[in-house]
Amino acid sequence: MFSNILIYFVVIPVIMLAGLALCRNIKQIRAVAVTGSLALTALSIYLLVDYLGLRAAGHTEQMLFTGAWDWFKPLHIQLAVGVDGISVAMLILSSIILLTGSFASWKINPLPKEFFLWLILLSTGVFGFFISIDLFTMFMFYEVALIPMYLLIGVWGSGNKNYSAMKLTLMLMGGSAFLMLGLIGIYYHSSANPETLTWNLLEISQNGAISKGWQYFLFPMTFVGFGVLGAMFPFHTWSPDGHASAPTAVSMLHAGVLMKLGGYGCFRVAIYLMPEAANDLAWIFLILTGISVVYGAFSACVQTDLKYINAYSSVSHCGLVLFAILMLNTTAMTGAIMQMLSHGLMTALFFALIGMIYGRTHTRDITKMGGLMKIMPFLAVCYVIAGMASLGLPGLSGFVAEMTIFVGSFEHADMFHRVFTIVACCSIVITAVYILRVVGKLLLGPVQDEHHLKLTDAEWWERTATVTLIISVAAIGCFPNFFADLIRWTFSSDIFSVIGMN
Amino acid sequence: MEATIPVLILAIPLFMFLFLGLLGKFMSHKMAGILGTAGMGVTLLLAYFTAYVYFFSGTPEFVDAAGNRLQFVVFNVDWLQFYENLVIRLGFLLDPISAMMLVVITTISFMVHLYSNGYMRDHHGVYEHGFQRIYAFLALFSFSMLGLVVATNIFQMYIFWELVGASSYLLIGFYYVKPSAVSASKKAFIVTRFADLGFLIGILILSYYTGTFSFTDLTSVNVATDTFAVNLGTADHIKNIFANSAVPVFMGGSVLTWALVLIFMGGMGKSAMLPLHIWLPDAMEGPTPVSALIHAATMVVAGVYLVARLFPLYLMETTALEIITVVGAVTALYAAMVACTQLDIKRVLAFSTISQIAFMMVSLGVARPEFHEGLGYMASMFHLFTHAMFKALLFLCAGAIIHAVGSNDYTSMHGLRKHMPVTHITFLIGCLAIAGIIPFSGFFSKDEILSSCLGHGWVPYVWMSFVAGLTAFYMFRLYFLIFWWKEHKVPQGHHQPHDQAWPMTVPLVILAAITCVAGFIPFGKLVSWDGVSYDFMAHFDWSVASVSLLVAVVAILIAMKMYMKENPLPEKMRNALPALWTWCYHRFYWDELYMFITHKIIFNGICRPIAWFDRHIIDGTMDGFAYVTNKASYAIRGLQSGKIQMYVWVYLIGVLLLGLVTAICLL
Amino acid sequence: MDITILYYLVPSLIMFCCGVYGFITRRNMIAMLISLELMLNAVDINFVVFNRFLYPENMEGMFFTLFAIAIAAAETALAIAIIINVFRSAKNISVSDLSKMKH
Amino acid sequence: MDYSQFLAMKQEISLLVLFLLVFLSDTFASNRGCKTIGGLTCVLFGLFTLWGFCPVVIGSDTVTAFEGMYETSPAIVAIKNILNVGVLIVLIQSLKWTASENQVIRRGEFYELLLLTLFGMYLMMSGRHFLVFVIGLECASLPLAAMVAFNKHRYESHEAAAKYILTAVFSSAVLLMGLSFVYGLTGSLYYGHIADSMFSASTSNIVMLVVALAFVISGLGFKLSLVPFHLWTADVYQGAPTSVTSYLSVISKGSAAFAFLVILWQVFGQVYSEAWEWMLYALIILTITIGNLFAIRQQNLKRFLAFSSISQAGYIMLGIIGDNAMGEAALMFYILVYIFSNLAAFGVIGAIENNCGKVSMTDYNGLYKTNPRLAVTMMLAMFSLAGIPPFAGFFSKFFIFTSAINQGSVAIYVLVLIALINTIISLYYYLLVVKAMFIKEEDEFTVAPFRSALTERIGMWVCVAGILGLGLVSWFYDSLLSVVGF
Repeated sequence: MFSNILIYFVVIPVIMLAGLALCRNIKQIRAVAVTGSLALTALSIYLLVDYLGLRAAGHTEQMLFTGAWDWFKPLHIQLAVGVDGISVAMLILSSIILLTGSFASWKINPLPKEFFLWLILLSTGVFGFFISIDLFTMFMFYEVALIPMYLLIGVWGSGNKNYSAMKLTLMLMGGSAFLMLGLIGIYYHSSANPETLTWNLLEISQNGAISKGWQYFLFPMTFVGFGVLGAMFPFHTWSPDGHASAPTAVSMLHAGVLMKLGGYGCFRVAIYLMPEAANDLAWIFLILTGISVVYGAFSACVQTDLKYINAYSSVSHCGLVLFAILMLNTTAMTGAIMQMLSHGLMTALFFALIGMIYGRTHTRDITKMGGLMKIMPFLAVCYVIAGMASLGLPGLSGFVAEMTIFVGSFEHADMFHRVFTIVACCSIVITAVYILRVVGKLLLGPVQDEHHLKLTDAEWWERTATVTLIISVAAIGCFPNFFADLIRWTFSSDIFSVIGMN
Repeated sequence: MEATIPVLILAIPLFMFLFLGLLGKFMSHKMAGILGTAGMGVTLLLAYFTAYVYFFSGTPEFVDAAGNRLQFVVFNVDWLQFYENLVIRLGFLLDPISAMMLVVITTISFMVHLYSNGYMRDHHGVYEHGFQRIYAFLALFSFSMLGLVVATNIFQMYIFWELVGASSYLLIGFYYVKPSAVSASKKAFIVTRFADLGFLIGILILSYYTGTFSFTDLTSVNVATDTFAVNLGTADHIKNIFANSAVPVFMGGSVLTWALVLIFMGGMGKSAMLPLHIWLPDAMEGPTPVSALIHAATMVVAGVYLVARLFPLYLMETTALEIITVVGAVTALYAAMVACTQLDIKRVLAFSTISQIAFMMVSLGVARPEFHEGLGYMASMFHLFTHAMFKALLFLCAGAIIHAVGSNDYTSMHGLRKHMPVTHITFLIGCLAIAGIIPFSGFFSKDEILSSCLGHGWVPYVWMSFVAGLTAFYMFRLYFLIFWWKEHKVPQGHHQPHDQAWPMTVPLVILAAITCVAGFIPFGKLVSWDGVSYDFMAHFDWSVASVSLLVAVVAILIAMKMYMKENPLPEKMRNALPALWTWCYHRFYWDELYMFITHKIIFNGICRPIAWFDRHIIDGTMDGFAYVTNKASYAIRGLQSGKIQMYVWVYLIGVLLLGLVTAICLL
Repeated sequence: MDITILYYLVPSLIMFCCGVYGFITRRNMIAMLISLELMLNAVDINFVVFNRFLYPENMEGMFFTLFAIAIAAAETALAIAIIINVFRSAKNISVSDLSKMKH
Repeated sequence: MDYSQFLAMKQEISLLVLFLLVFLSDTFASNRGCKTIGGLTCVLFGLFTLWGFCPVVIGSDTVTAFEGMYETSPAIVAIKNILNVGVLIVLIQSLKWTASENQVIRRGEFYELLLLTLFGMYLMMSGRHFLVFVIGLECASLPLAAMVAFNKHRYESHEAAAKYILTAVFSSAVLLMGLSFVYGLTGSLYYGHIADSMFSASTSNIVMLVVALAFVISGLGFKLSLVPFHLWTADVYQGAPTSVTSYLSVISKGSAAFAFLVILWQVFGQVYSEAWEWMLYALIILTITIGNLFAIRQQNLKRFLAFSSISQAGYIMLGIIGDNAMGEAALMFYILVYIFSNLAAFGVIGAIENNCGKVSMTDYNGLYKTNPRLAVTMMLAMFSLAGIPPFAGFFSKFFIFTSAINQGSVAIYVLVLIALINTIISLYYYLLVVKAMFIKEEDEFTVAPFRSALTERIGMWVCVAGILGLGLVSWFYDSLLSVVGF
């Protein structure tokens, strides 16, 4: 079991938890957090290299590094792991964001130990989710990742935190209620022979035993279940409040990684296992996601709280992810995953910067701030870069992702898809509007509040966090083909032949 | 030709950007200025060399036996693959116009780099805050612009198109403490961004049907004599696609028309065509050298360049060309009229820029192979070249004047000719050129534009000639008001205005020199839409020339009469047609209109309601569930009354219901 | 006339209902206890009658009745004890006062 | 008659022996010596619990005795063992309380009554004849009334006891009425015979049977506190001493649930789909929803847990739907996990109550600052009850849903969906407790830091271990599934 590299993505966090439990002072806590997340990052990069090596060596299985160990044998529940390009990309994303997140919460108080314990528990869930290909374990890790949010927001949050924390937790749990029903339903239709029912994604997709009628019932269940976490209109309202109240690192991890669980699950479970239903019902969700793309962008234009602006832009960008996934063709779906990567990184960058600015000015209201470019040039420049990434400047990650999505979506020649693609394209203009609005009000112009004049620029750990993120954003933006190829492999496989996907 | 030099042409500015951007604050201002200028100088030399090799080396890869220019892809690397045939490549395409643009861009850019050394300090030689930053941004801009013109495929062009937009945003907002500068930069970015949306959709449509991004494939259309060495396969393919009846027709226009019009929309944005022109006058908030480089010479002609790039495609769908003509003509007149009334020196120049670009657009719009083998195409490229030179010259002069006087408003200037002779002469040369006085470069290019208009019909010819007259008039109004009108009196606490230090004057002189001689370049030999080189003097139409010359002279005389000596004539004029003057002065209220649309309609009419809807309806529903649950739990608390007998009642009712209901169901 | 089973069942049913009625209406806990006894006795009658009339071959019902009586006795004893306890602490045995804990 | 068949009921007999030992030692011990009775009981009961795990006791297959009046099988032994473990924890947790000065005069009564009720529950689960069942039922519920009234000096205790005994007798009267009809219709009280005679029964008889069945269900629903037979629960839980409450909430519920399962399937299995499937659906939905709705508003933690236990009972019922080993195993597993989670919660409540007599949720504000360990234990209990992974509650919930959906009809999907949506409400109120302890700032009412007694801590440690281990270690569920099966 421990010969499988993937297991260590869960083992390391668990070890970190143990280590944190023993920590006595803040120094040790930081040490554990940073070493652990560094180890995870290294591991994920090693995994990437290894994965590419195997693919180059001509391994053409759907998943690599697969392993399955019986857990609840009578129910055919296994601890089954395996990765393809998408999971690898997601693992890298998560580890990077965890690393930067622990840097960003360098001076967290009160109760730093508990904070990191919950944070690591959360990331345990995240990593576990991305490596597992058994529906049960997947779901278990999914919920492990959700619950810590409640305390992380409730205890360390700001503003209207009780309300937000409760709302976020309950809404996400509502999603997972549908999800659980959907998953159990899938289990009972996973195989024609009741003796060989299975939770294993790959086997289910191979059996293809889910009848169309049941797909029509189970697809919406699972898609909505995951879609709630993907901030799909109209189930997105947890996200603005939640993000606004959450502490920096949590916003980073949540918007950067946790919301990706939604998109990933929508693809990996809902569409991967029930392609016919996806093909027939996609239009409903296309309408919803298409709405949320422009809707989020428009409502971001009028917000005055930095975090609300960013939360709504996340709604818009994640809407684009689901939108592209539902296009059901290789290019668009590749774009969707790249958008996940890109949005994860840049929104984490955004939240990190917002947290740092908030930590100095103690306000997030853009009308109360101004001219920060003069006061804290480093943070301001980073913010501009993040903004440029988010409005899709070439050379940064946003552009490649969005372009891939648009080109892919445009492959559908019928009026419906065309119209919604063009609607989605409009979001790039609106994005520019609200990003520049923030940049103009917040960073440029004269200094609003002379108390801000004596504020300091970023400390070294903050610089580390932001620079790491910027570099990864630029890396995707400058060498997109590398990532595109990594991801595209999955879609170009034959699983989608059922719906005649190219 | 091997790829090293082209790569360097792109790499050096990029490197300078990163270098100055990251390490700029660790080096002295002077150092940064010198490094930046030097870097640009090297690029200049390399670009000149490349252009020289392309035009004059005569190697078979550039010129075929018949002496026709060929397109040559120096290198082309995959950047992002969508699927098999749809790939974004980053490459370097050499053909007449890109070579020409290399020269233009590097020249102006170098001049501006040099000029900024002087401009970006005050009279005591103290460097402005962020001096290194402007060099970094200039380098970034040069990189993006060069990348744009050498693009091998339309998506690469789009990429660098966005990059120039961003760098222009950064440069306009250079004085980021000034709110006006901030809003101007925002406006510029968003307006162009909106235009780029059209560009993007156009690209999507085009690439979907043609299945390619590459220019060499797209423009390989054998209309008359196909001489570009590209595969005819795609050419026919493209023609077939759009001939094909299966291709849907949307709102009357064929798909190709829509694609081309949308792409042109992108050009309208960058080239400030009506109605997307509003950002350019405000963009003058940036430092004057920047205006000279970006908003006069290079970036704003990107739209023209784009249309020229896809010209063969446009020839396939002349409806789009008609649209271009109309838009260009209207814009030209509009901008010229507005320019006649503005008081801010840079605004006048800005509007004249708009008007001149409109000239180029028109001449592209009217260009047809049937008439003088597409003279208009060559003319517009020629005008692009000459205009870049003299408009940059004018802007740099303006910069010198502003630097000397410390104000943009020329009511505070007047009679500077004694104080700043060099500036005076060079400015005059610029004015003569733009007015189209022989033998300055503007004369030739504008004349060809007019004759190609004539080739298209009388209406455009007359219209554009009138605009040309207006141009001469407002330029000389500007000239006389600055340098004559009345004696200059120095405001208190100001020093005497004087010519600037050599870094600022040298570029003026050089550009003035170019302006004087550029007209005699045999442009037709170098640039033509299909690479067939011809002698345009063969098409030179003396009647057209003399008429335009006459118009220009008359216009200048009127300007002289009105503005040379201080006199009440202008007042009289203004009072004669107050309405017209007011409308022109307020730029026909375009900005107000946009304010209304963006603010009242979009912001208050869409964004706010949506935000409200989100908070109160959607969020309200979610909270509503919680509220209802709570209410329910209060509503039923009476059930737990604490009275045993009540409990037993409920118990009994439960039992009986359970039993009887099922019993009834059974029966 | 011969005595059919109904002659026993109807009274037992009436008894049961009386018990229920009393239990629900009486305020005095002792009275409620008595009504409970009525209900239990009605059950006993049922068992005996069914056994006697329908299944005379074995004595199941009879035995059940015996046990039921015993249980009823035990319940009553315990209930009385508790009621006395309540009386000690509350100084009355009206069931209406027995609702301190609610909602 | 053949006396060897007494050997079938090893656990009952050994339990009686244990009871006698405790009783005698209580009777003859000196006033000083009687202080050790609690400890003695715990030790003896620990041994007894271990004895339950011996292969001899478990046996291999179903054994009946007394013409089928009594039956034991590995499954039944397993559920008994589960209950034993729970009882053991309850005993350990109640040591401190019974040793407190106003309880010490009672000497060992608490333990004796408790053991008796346990004996009754054994009979409830093992009885295959309604006489045995009824005796077990009464034997399980009557001593409980005495235990509820145990707190001599608290009025609530007496009120609770009175409510309990009166309603209990009423419900048993109704139950007996139902049984009398069953007897009248089928002529027998053996489970087996009744089931057989249902084949031959005419429709009208079936209808009568259904009405009778409603009476029987109500009797069991009372023990299990299903809505609408649940109204006594909250008051009794609140009034009774905490140890008794915890005993009521887990052990007697668990046994009743299992007995319910046995009776429904072995006696009325024939008329499942036509008669009581829908009854059960209605009961489940009502129970879960009403329980949740009431729990939202509760401030007194014992009352709060009463309502939460009501809705938990609803989830347990889901295990009965769908006649399969999976369901039975899921039900037993649920009971096991539920015992550990609930006892952890009651352990904390009891510890705090014994220390300063505070049971209101507002007293728990900022508990984490003052007593972190108790707070964490409580939080784990709440998460487990709410069904949050990786704690045991998640697994038990998941398995019970899976087993229910195995039944396969669309109706069951709807039912499970309703249950799942209810989990959101339940999560809400469980989080309220967590919020009080972790998020709210402490105020003057907050429990001051204190060190809980060793016994209490042992109890909590065991529970925490269970919460963490039962789910992740699949051995428990697998072994349960291996022994079940009718």
